[in-house]
Amino acid sequence: MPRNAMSLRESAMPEMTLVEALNLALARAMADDPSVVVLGEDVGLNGGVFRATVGLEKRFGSERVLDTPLAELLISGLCVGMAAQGLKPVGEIQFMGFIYPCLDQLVNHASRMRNRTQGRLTCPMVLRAPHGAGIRAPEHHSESTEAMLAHIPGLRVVMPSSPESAYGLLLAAIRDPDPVVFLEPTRLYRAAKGEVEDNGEALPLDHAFVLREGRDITMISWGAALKETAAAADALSAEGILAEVVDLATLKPYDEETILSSVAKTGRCLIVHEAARTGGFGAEIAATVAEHGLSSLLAPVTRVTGYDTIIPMARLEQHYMPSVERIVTAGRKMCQFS
Amino acid sequence: MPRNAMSLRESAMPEMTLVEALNLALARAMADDPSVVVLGEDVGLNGGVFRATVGLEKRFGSERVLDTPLAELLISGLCVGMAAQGLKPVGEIQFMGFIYPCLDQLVNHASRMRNRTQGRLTCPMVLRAPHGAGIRAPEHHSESTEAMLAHIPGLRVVMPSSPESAYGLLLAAIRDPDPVVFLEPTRLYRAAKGEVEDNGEALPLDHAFVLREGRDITMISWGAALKETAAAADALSAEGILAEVVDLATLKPYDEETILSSVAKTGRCLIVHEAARTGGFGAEIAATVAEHGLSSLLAPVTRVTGYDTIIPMARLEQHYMPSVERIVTAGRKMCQFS
Amino acid sequence: MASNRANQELPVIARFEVRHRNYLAPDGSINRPLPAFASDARLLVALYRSMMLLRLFDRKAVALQRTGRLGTYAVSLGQEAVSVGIASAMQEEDVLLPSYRDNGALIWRGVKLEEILLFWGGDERGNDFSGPVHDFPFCVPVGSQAPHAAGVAYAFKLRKEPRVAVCIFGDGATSKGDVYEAMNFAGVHRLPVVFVATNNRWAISVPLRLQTACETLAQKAVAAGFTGEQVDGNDVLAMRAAAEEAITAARDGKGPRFIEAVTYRLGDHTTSDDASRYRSTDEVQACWKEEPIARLRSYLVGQKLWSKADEEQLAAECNERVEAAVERYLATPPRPPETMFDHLYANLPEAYAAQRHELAGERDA
Amino acid sequence: MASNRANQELPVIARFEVRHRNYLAPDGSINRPLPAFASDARLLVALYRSMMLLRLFDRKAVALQRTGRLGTYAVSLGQEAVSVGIASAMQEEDVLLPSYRDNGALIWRGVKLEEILLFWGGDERGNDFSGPVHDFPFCVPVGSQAPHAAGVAYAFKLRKEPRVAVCIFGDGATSKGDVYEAMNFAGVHRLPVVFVATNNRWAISVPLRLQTACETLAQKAVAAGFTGEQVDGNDVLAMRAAAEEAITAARDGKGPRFIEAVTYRLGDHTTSDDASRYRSTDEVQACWKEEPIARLRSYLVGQKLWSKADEEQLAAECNERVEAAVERYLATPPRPPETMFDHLYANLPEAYAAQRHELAGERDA
Ligand SMILES: Cc1ncc(C[n+]2csc(CCOP(=O)(O)OP(=O)(O)O)c2C)c(N)n1
Ligand SMILES: Cc1ncc(C[n+]2csc(CCOP(=O)(O)OP(=O)(O)O)c2C)c(N)n1
Ligand SMILES: [Mg+2]
Ligand SMILES: [Mg+2]
Repeated sequence: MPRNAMSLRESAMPEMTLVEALNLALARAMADDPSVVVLGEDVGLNGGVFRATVGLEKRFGSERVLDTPLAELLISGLCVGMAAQGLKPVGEIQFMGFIYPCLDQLVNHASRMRNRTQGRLTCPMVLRAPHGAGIRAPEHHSESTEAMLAHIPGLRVVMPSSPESAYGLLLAAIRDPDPVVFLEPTRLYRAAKGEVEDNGEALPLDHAFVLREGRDITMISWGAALKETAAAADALSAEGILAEVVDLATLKPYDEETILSSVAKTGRCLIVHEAARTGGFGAEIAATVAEHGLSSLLAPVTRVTGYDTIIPMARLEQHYMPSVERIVTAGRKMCQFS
Repeated sequence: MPRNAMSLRESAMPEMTLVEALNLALARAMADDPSVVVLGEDVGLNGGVFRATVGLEKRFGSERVLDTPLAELLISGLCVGMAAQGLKPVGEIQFMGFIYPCLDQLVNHASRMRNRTQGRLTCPMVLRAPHGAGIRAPEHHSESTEAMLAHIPGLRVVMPSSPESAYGLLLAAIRDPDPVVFLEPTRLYRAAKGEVEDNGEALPLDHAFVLREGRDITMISWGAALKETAAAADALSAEGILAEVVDLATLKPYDEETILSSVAKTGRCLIVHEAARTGGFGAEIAATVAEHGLSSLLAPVTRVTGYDTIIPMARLEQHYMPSVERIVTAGRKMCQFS
Repeated sequence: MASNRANQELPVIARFEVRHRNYLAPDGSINRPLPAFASDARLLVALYRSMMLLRLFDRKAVALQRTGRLGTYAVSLGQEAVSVGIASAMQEEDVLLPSYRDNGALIWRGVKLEEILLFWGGDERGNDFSGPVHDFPFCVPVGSQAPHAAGVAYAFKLRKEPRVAVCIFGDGATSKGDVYEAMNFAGVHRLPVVFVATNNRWAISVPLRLQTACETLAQKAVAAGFTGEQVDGNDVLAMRAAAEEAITAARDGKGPRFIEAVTYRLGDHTTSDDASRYRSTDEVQACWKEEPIARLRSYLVGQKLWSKADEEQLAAECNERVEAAVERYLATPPRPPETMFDHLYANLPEAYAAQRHELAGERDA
Repeated sequence: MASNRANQELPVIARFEVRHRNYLAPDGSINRPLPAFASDARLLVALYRSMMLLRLFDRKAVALQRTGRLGTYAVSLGQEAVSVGIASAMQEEDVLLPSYRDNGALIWRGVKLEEILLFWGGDERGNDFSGPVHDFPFCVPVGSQAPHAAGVAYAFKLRKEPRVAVCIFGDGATSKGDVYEAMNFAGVHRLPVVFVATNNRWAISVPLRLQTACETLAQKAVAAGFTGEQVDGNDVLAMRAAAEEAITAARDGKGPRFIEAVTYRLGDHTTSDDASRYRSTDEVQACWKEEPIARLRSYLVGQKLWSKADEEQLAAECNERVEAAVERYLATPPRPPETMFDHLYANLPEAYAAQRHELAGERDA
């Protein structure tokens, strides 16, 4: 897929949802490579609570598509052990709010197995989890704490935003020889549709994708929030403000070059993420621009983010997440700045 | 203590080490308030592996100074339960590298107990842990991952850098009605000395402290790295560059105002931290300056940090941590910028 | 096998056993002498009424969810005896640490139906409930409340208060290290805490045999150094008796206990689940024969403590109570958006006041 | 008490027991018929030599630490029989997952002494060792390697390889949820894995009674649905026999086993510790009478398999081997700073190449 060709827009051809694209990628990876193993709670017969693994157990057997006991620490630790033995485990954490028990394994083992053994043992594992709010889910089901993970050296953090990128990036994550946390946008699982060819082609990791070229402002986002970001770009274009939309896609390590060159062109950097603002990954992008792109800035770097509070339950969640309106307002203000 | 009076320098009067100051604060807090309970591995008879709790068990009894089983998740979870019952638990995690099993409790419970119950239950707990490298400790004993914690709404993250701030901030943390993670600079435990009066006075939380006033450049740091930052400021002053040194002290929530007004004065912002660069808390400071202090900047915001790799074991750790030389070089370069 | 024989010749240095408790057979007949409280007819009727209210409330909640007026909801269908039986043995000053499926216990302890609806409707005010002020809210991250229970019990012990923490979780939760760590600690300090595993044989789609190789969950307590008992969780008398015994022992300083309540989840896991994907109708049908409400009803009717008229009146009462609660729930407007910052900290730090302002639409920059 | 009596009348539905294994008494006499391998004199001598090498190596490592030439170090003093006994029962193709105190096992499996010194000297190259390539390095975060062991064993089972994962950890580690979760999973899938808890009665300063209320650690396996056995960890024959039996059973598809090895840490926790702060000399002195090396020596001497001359020759050999390793260790210069980026990822991402450059002092902008 050409670097700039991805889009959240609908196509005229038959489409599939983002979660179906993930399922397709998993099936493809398992068919291609017998060392790929899927494990997690309810991933077997039930096909995952979001149906991402549906059909896999039937096709590949319950030894390769494994319902684990209810224990996230275990899931991540099993992945480390399996990976060190040459399997390619793809663990599923049912919601990102339950990923925290995995952090010890991710920080102390998965991310440093290769480095601490000087390459003797490696950790080619993927840990998948849905992130983000917007589906009126219960408490603890709406987390976007990717920044905590993107701070961990040795790990990769990947966040697709469309069916196409979900397919290509998941294949890339599974084939990658190092550990990848793969965070999927819950509210786009079924809402995002696109044409996905099951061609087995992986997308590159550590590449940001320019979803839309622009002139006046660079809007950088990832995961679920790209939906509102793209809509805001549409709205701004109606006002004559041409926004360049960048899908960061891989947060760790991330593609500084694409960001800096886009900001060099537009002179404005607007970052949108659903996570709480303070210490969110938007800070890293802003810092990079402040360090290496300062001279090209025509307006202050701006972040539109979730608020610095506990993400509220369903009744208020829409007020928490960055809305199209908040993004448009911020973008407009930046373009009026001089 | 006046806001600007703290110093890492030696005083002419009798001194105590940073870890002794912590011990003093713990003893004071326990004497003042019978609901304060200390718990952790080896905190009892052994007085803690760094001796921070020495003497407390003898004085306050083993029910209030409690050796727990070897289980960090448990320690943090016990704190939540105790705190909800009106105790003021002070948990000790032996090294920051072992704090990750606590994250689930910190994110999903401690930080949101008050908010999710709308104030019905609260969580006045403190979780102490030593952070940072530089004492030739074994693997996993040199972590500085404060950024992961400082992203969590509802939590406070406090990092003292001197005996005085250790005493005053720990008292503040224990008295605070909300959960606080308190990260202590391992390599300053005994190396940092200062005069500490046991007057029971807490320092304010969410306040940054200007340790040294300056004109040309603002140097912001926290925790262990303040030692090298202060030394770099000395070295720069010998070259005629007057650095203002800010001890961030509380990372969550942090004192934007002090940072922005200092940068407004000096026009230059240099951030120093020991943690890995990408997604470190320096990014948040840089982002804030890029958002709200852009117009005053005379040079790009600059971060001098640990490298984006696994912190190496003893033989290379000195090369990993920000050295005085790296800080001086960066500061000098910023002041030459125009 | 030689090596096995060798092992069998080694001396035994420790022995453990798990006992099973049941009084009422599925048809309401009695299997063994009843506990003392069973002579209190009012109590038995109260237990019955409470289970019935829960079942009718659940039915209504599902209807609300299906019509878009409630979020995801987890019914107790078939498990009513567990949470009701446990709660009925607690004192007001004890502390309950429930999981998300323990409505029965919350209601028994005074939480209002509309508060439960508010929670599942996505409003944090449901957690600021009318039950005992120190009771914990529903715990969604499975098993993570177990260490809290140990902490609460430690506080009781430290302050020499004769109170007990009661922590309820599912069979799935017994696979979590949280639960094990908490139980092990409770054992060390002989804390006044009772752990209850509601073994409904499924954790969403994962059957018990994939959760653990243990023949009973009760034996999990062996690893924590105290006693576990298996109880027929469809027999509310057994639940109440086991809970009473365990809570009394804990209150008397005799340390923690573990109760495995064997029951069955007759409904879907939650309203987001479709259990027919992973288990057979036959299995569910068979378990309907064991369910707790019919069982107690048979007993009460047999004892002439309950009549058809009572049943009709109860249904009417319950429905009325439920409808009134639903009305109050639906009439509760969402709180203003900026209140999401309230109770974030005791005092909102300056750093976030601006964000609260922005949310309030008071951008008076 | 009435309620207790009531409970005692309930039917027992499951029973468990823990057995204890010992052959050699502290004086080297025999308590029960020896296992078959004990007739292999060369093996017995090899076990003895290995324990002795470990003890002398430890002594030297401490001396290096005291003189600033090694970092923190954890001796095996008094526990030599555990790691040596276990490793001696493993096949090369099995996978060892040790904790930081299991030098005995690593050395038996071919890790060079200088590699161990490199690790404790603060050099990651010590983990790229000469032992079996799939063996795990020392695990410092206590208990966190247990889930890896289950994952490794799962891979063996999936690929139908007749290999076994062997995971060793301390009594402290048995309090960690990691260990429990891993054991529980191993039980479910009857994985080829053996868990060994080295119960040296202390976790730094925390005595066993504050770690758990269990009378044996072996009973922890009851919660995972398989068998645990308590072994005299100062009797290398018992350790070897128990390990052999457990590993063979695991290899034969009979599922996991748990071994509690009861021993005593005669030394400080590590060179950073001062055990006299928290335990009495009397306790330590008493335990010296139980230690494993003298015990096996007495037996060997009694069997005329070992002489004073052998002993002297062994000491000389070991010292020579240790000194040579120390020399090689001290002669190994630190690796260049920029290599801290090597093996961070399979291919260093562009994003970090500049940092590596900076470190290399090759700032060619
Ligand atoms: C830590 C955690 N992991 C996953 C989930 C998602 N989840 C919710 S309920 C559930 C199954 C729980 O099973 P069990 O403990 O048996 O309780 P039951 O629902 O049967 O009452 C799962 C996996 C969760 N809430 N918390
Ligand atoms: C998770 C974790 N917490 C704390 C520590 C610090 N620590 C190192 S060893 C130790 C005690 C371990 O005791 P035990 O498991 O009995 O092993 P032993 O040292 O006695 O061999 C502690 C607390 C650690 N390494 N890992
Ligand atoms: Mg269940
Ligand atoms: Mg020990």
